Amino acid sequence: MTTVSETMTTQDAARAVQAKLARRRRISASIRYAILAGVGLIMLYPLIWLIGASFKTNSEIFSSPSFIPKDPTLDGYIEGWKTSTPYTFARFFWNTFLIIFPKVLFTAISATMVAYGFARFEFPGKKILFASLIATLLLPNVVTRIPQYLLFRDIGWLDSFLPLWVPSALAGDAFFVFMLVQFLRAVPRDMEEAARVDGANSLQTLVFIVVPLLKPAIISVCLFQFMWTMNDFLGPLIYISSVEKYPVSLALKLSIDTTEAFDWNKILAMSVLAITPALAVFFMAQKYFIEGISSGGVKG
Amino acid sequence: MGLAYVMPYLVGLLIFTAFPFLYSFYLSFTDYSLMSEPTWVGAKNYEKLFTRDRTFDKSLKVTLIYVFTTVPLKLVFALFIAVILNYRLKMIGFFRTAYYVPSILGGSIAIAVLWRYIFADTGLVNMFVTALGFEAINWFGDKANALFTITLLRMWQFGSAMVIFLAALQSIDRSLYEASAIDGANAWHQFRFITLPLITPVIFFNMIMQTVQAFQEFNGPYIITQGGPLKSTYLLPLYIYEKAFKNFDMGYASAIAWVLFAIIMVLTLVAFWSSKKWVYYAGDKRS
Amino acid sequence: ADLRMSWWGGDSRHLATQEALKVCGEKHGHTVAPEFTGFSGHLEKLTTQLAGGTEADIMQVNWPWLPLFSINGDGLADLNALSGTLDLSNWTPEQLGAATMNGKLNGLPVSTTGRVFMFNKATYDKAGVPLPKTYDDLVTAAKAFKEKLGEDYYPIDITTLNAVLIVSNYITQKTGKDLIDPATNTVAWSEDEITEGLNFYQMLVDNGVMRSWKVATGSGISNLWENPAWSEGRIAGSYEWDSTYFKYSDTLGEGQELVPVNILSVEGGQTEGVYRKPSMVFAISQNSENQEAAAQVLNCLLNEPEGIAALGATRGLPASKAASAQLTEAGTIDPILVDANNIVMASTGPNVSPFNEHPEVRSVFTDTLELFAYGEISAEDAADEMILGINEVLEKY
Amino acid sequence: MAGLTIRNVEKTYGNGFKAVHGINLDIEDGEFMVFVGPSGCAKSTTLRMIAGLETITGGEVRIGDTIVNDLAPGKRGIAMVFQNYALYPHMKVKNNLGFGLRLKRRPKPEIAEATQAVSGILEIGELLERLPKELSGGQAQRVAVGRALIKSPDVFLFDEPLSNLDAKLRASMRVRITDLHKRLRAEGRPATVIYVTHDQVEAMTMGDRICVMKDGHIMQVADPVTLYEKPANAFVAGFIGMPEMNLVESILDASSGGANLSIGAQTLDGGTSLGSRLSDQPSAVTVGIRPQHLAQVPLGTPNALEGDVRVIEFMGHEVNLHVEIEGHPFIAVIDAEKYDRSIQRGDRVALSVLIERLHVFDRASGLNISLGGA
Amino acid sequence: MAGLTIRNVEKTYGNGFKAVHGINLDIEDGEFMVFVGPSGCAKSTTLRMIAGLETITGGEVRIGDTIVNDLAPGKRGIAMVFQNYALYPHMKVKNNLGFGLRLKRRPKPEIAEATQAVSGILEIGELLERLPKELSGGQAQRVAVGRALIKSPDVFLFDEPLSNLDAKLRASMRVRITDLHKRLRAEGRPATVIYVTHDQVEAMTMGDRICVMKDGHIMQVADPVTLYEKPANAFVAGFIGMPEMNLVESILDASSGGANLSIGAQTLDGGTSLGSRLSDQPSAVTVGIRPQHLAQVPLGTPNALEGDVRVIEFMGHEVNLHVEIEGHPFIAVIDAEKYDRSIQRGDRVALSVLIERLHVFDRASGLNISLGGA
Ligand SMILES: Nc1ncnc2c1ncn2[C@@H]1O[C@H](COP(=O)(O)OP(=O)(O)OP(=O)(O)O)[C@@H](O)[C@H]1O
Ligand SMILES: Nc1ncnc2c1ncn2[C@@H]1O[C@H](COP(=O)(O)OP(=O)(O)OP(=O)(O)O)[C@@H](O)[C@H]1O
Ligand SMILES: [Mg+2]
Ligand SMILES: [Mg+2]
Repeated sequence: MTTVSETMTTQDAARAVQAKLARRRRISASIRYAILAGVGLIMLYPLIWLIGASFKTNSEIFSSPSFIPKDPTLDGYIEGWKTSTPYTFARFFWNTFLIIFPKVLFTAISATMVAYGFARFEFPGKKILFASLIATLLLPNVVTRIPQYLLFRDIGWLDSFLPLWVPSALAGDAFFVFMLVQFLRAVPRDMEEAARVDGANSLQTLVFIVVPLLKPAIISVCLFQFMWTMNDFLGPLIYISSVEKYPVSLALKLSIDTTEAFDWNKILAMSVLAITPALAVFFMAQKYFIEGISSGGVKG
Repeated sequence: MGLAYVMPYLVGLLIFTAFPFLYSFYLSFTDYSLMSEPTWVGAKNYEKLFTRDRTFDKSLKVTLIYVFTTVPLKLVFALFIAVILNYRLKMIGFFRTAYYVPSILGGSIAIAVLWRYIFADTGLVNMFVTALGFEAINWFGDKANALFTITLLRMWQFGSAMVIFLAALQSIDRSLYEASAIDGANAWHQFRFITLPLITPVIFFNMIMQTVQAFQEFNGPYIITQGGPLKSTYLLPLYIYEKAFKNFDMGYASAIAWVLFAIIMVLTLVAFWSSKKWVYYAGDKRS
Repeated sequence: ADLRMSWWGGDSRHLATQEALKVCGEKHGHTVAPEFTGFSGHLEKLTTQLAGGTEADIMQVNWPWLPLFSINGDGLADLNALSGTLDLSNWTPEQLGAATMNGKLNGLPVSTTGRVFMFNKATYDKAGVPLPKTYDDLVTAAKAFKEKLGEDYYPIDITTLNAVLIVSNYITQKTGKDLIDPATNTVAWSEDEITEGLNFYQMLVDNGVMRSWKVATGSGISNLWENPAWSEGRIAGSYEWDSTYFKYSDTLGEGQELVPVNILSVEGGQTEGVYRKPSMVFAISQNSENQEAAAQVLNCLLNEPEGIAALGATRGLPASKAASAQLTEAGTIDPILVDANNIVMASTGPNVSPFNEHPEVRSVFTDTLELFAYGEISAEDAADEMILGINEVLEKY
Repeated sequence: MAGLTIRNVEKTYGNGFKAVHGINLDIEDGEFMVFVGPSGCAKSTTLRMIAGLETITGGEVRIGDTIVNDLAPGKRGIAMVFQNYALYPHMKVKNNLGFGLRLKRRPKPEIAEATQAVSGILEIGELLERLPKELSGGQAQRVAVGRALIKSPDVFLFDEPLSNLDAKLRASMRVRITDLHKRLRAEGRPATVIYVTHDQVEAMTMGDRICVMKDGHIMQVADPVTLYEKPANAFVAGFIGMPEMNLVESILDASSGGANLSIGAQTLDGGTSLGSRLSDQPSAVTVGIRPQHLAQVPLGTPNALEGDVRVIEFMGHEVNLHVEIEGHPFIAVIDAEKYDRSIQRGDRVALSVLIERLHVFDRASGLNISLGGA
Repeated sequence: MAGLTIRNVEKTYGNGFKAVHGINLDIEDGEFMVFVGPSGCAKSTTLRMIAGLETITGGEVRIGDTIVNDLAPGKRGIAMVFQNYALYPHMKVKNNLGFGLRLKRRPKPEIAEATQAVSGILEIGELLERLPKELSGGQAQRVAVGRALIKSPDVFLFDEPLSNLDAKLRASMRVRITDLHKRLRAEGRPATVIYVTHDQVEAMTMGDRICVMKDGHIMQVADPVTLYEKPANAFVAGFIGMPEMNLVESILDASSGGANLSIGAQTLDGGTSLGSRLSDQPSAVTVGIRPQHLAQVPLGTPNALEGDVRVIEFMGHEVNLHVEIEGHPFIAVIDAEKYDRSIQRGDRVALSVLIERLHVFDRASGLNISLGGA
């Protein structure tokens, strides 16, 4: 009898421990969410403000710190969309796309290739070449701007999209190359070796093995290139002079003349629009960071 | 073989990068007002820079302070958030996007306006500060504080470092967490002894890149404090920019840029050299 | 011919200019491709283009940029050579002189602008003081404000650039000289004079006439018109370009009224010390293959009825007599702007050298003043440093 | 107190695959339990659930008196050797070994000492300064074992810890592990061991008991001798023993009091002892004869099975004779010293059967029906 | 034509460790060569050099007539099974299998067919749609084997391909691989196989020849029977055979024409046949006796060794008797049917030795000196 009740109590105790654990888990989960949401709010604050303000009237924007417009108006969007040029914003989005598409695509391809070359092969001059890659990152580009401009002038690429993406397509963004090199060096070679034995040449190994394994990193590269190109203002400003070729980033600042009064709500409204693709793209891409291809491959 | 893969880079280097790069080096030995041809002046720019330019000294000091506070803070913060956002939680996609938002906003003009609002004398931050019973802080007007607002701005835009960390966290073999769990590792131990060492290649990358970017920080102080007050946020890139595009002294600007280049280069070399001790590359050749 | 014209500005200016180009192009049988941006970055763009020799045929150039682009007068086309096409008689010699570099006319002033005082009448009324006429009135007003309205009420706002200009104005009134002596191209003011000016600034701060430099910077809001203290009338005045009147009046709250007034005077002043200059000029590229055609279009924009009508007042009150007359007649321009401009035009003062706005000169002035304002250096040292610094810059030219 | 109780434990993987179907098992404190079973039968899965690495989707696991279903792996007092080693790639061997102790904040000298001791046992003393990627497969496996040993936990979980070692080393490791286990028991701090292996020798010599699994079910749990001599069902019979037991379909005729088992056209007479145990049993059966219980006899010997030699495998001290009898493949293991070397592939031979050691299984259920009450 | 020639091949790793010391080996076209040796003896390293995955730091490797030292792995006409599987983690099993063919641009239906065929052989048909992380250890290993088989290359390199499989599956896989090899040979497109294993049975049954390695040296290359019956040295003798050969230091006295081998206080008389072969040899020798060549005899039997029973291992059909003789551990394997079950741990027993099968090794060089001219 005693043994029975003893086991009963131990079982009860076990249950109690279980319940306690479960409770603790729930609490820790809610704490995690609370922190996430709290900090998240700080992160989102400007976006919310921006969206709110884009529906405000011009005079309300600075006079009231509240997010919610007193009497919301779509004017900012409607007027902003029309622009002060013969074109609507659609045109500028299209131009941005014409730059972003080849740029992102070829950056991903070339950066991956070059990173693969650096991370997985030995060849004469590799050290120096890699050093040059890093070096190009270190010089403030203010001072290369003019020489670069002269260069593209001589090639005859001014007022075209080419200066904006061709250098990137030739792995000109050392940032990405360096990043992929670091990622690649962290990936064990086993799978590549297997592929080599399977008869893959190095290019096939790259395409079929390395690229899938590097997927999260390559997606980051695309994301960054997308965002940065979207936001890049100085490049288009300098190389593009025809209004019909303006990308969004340039069009956004088209009406801002600090010496004059200008319509903030238009600008904010268009800023909101300009951010939207980036937000959407990021939201769609982030799921690749949920579960990459658990690299260990096999478990027992 | 490897050479074939780095060919695109080599071509790009020769066509697009090498000339501007070297040309700017040449310019640093010239007097070049942009509107007329550069004239060779030898090391004069450098000489002035090192001997008579108090602005440079001051700016360099500010830059160093900025770099060495911003980079560690930002890295730690980005990594911390990345680790949290690596969990499989509900709505994780939303949170990740939310946390990336500041970086998407990037150089958007709204940021400048907003940041000034947040740190204004009656702004959000001071509302907190006074609510906690302290005296309101003069963020932009006090030279001791202004730089910190820029640092915070950059920390707040930790998104790209975070994304890179996230991508790296993905590539860690799960079975190592299992093994360590059995070894009795708690979450902190796993982070310290498994996660951290295994993402050292990417930590290293982020460290280098953040340092480089911090040394080249321009937008933050430019749009928010314009270098002031009392040049307390007058980072070197601002100075270079001003020399180049306001004073039209491209030769001198180039000289400053190359000195900055040399400083970053030295730091980078030190980092690369030290990385042999603390960065683990699973994929480097066995032999 | 196929021409290009570049400018910066806001929406209304963009629309008007495109229209004007169409009109003038058609009139003279040219096509003019517009290239326009906002203000930010425009200098870089223009500079890069000039360095590359790829600038547009017609350019809108900020007046202070002239010495940068064309210190010897040959960075831009000499419009005197095109005087056959351009009707230069629409400008006063003074106006043309301001756009002349090294004897070469590098641009045609589009409008003339200057600083005027503007006060919020409602606040002054509440405090029961009249709008100031002299700097001393400001001190009086400040006392009344603090007593009647509260510690955070100020009769005027003078920080950063405004501080530089007010100090300049004070010294100029006192000495009758511009900062820079055109003859020697050195600082015209003596150390004592500058010291006095600085002490004057400090006196204003001490009397609560305006926010101190530090407090103003700490407000976080760099544009006065965005500041709630401005819209609510707690800061009840400023010293601004006449053409920006609406920027400041637009954001004022209900019942407030902004009034431009004559330049405040200093006791024993020798002149009103007006700060007046061309706001911007239209220039023609030195590299243009069609300078003649460009001049035709330019003339149309500034002097011919079609162009004038199309451009309107989107670049302020036109400097060209023909344009000014046509627009005044048509009533295109708000009378208050005319008032403000009249104040500028009617005031006296020595010629303002473009070097006043040379970026390095400006930085020396501003930075030193800031140091002084923060109490980092004494007025004497500041004055000394200013003279040394500015002269060093000027030496190069 | 670290016995283990497994109650109705189930595992369904994320892709819907049900790997473990409600198993029950009690392992006593200090017992050495061996898991065997075909590849993919869920040995690792079970082990990983015990370790806390895989969520338990049904039932409960208790270690000692605690239900551990939701306890963190580190808190269960276990150590584990992984089938794929899972060494920390960035740590030298010595740090791999010492990691568990380091986490417990043991003093450095103590860790160093324990590392030395363990590396001595496992003969990896020279490898302490290497990184895992500089190890051979077998060396890596030994380090993995060392990582478990060093922790002296209550429960050891070994997942095929010796599969990559050569016979000699394996034999010595086997002895060392059993010795260690016995020593701990003798010292009064017994460690419970669960040991997954596919090696018959390990299973038979190391385990106090063996648990035979198949497709996520437990087929039999018993000590090695019982398992070998009295397999509960045809699966266990076939799985335990090397070469595997000859299992052949047969028709049982126990009507005569004896037990006649027909194999094709030939018939085996099981005698009355077997007959008495097999009365009342269905006639569709499977007969099981261990290869070692077949002996080569002259052709024509009564109650012997005849067939054609298909393959002759020379194994050193013995010979495996693959013989096809009535279309069924049989293997006979014959002592090399007694083996007639003149026999050729294709020859006809006769094989006598050690009737006392013959098993009969119900063909439908697979259960051993020849065990009787004995 | 895909024989293999290995000439003075050396391997020094980046950390300065010399893993392979100038080995020489000829493997004929279509030969099945087994590599065995203790853990860490450089089997994998050698294989990896042949595959082209490890740079050869000295000597040359020829496949057919081509020196392949600098040829890309994919161009060598080889397929390899890796010790750690190295499956492509992002590809389903079927794509892992088909990858090699896909690279060769074989048509889709052909690939599908080949995949089916191979997965049939390896019993992994149900796993084709899974990712590697959803496989058990044994399943993953089979997929790795499948990836090699499907390519029908000239040379197969297998690195412990069956180490994670249970005995039964392993036996059947073993047969399937040998069958495949034979079938290819019969069909006139022989495939050369190099097969690393630590499994004696695999080594003895599969290989045409066996290459025994130790510390980066080749100790002996011979067919299984020769290796077992005439080991060239003590290392091979000890390594081949299960349980391992009893090797004990001894003093040889061949002066009388016979051969007296003293083991501690006891002496074995080798007789004149052995004596004649051992004259002129040094007296410091090692005597080798296989456990199977020891038989339990009554105490007092002449020319038998006496000792105390330390451990008794029941192995099913036989029993391993661990006996300590003159302080040396001996193992005797005794047929379970003949084994006296009354013997207990600690009992004293006598073991007779099969003198004709006894080996004598020079203690200094380790060479077998008892082979004579025979
Ligand atoms: N993550 C998973 N998702 C789906 N099925 C899985 C997963 N892991 C294992 N399985 C399946 O569960 C079954 C049991 O796997 P487990 O690893 O436990 O086998 P095992 O007995 O250890 O086999 P082995 O001896 O081959 O290692 C196998 O059929 C396997 O394919
Ligand atoms: N990358 C490396 N750097 C240094 N030493 C290494 C490296 N890889 C292997 N070794 C060493 O070389 C020797 C041979 O290794 P190898 O992997 O060839 O052994 P193996 O015969 O395959 O052993 P096992 O049967 O355990 O797999 C071992 O001592 C190992 O420690
Ligand atoms: Mg397993
Ligand atoms: Mg190996």
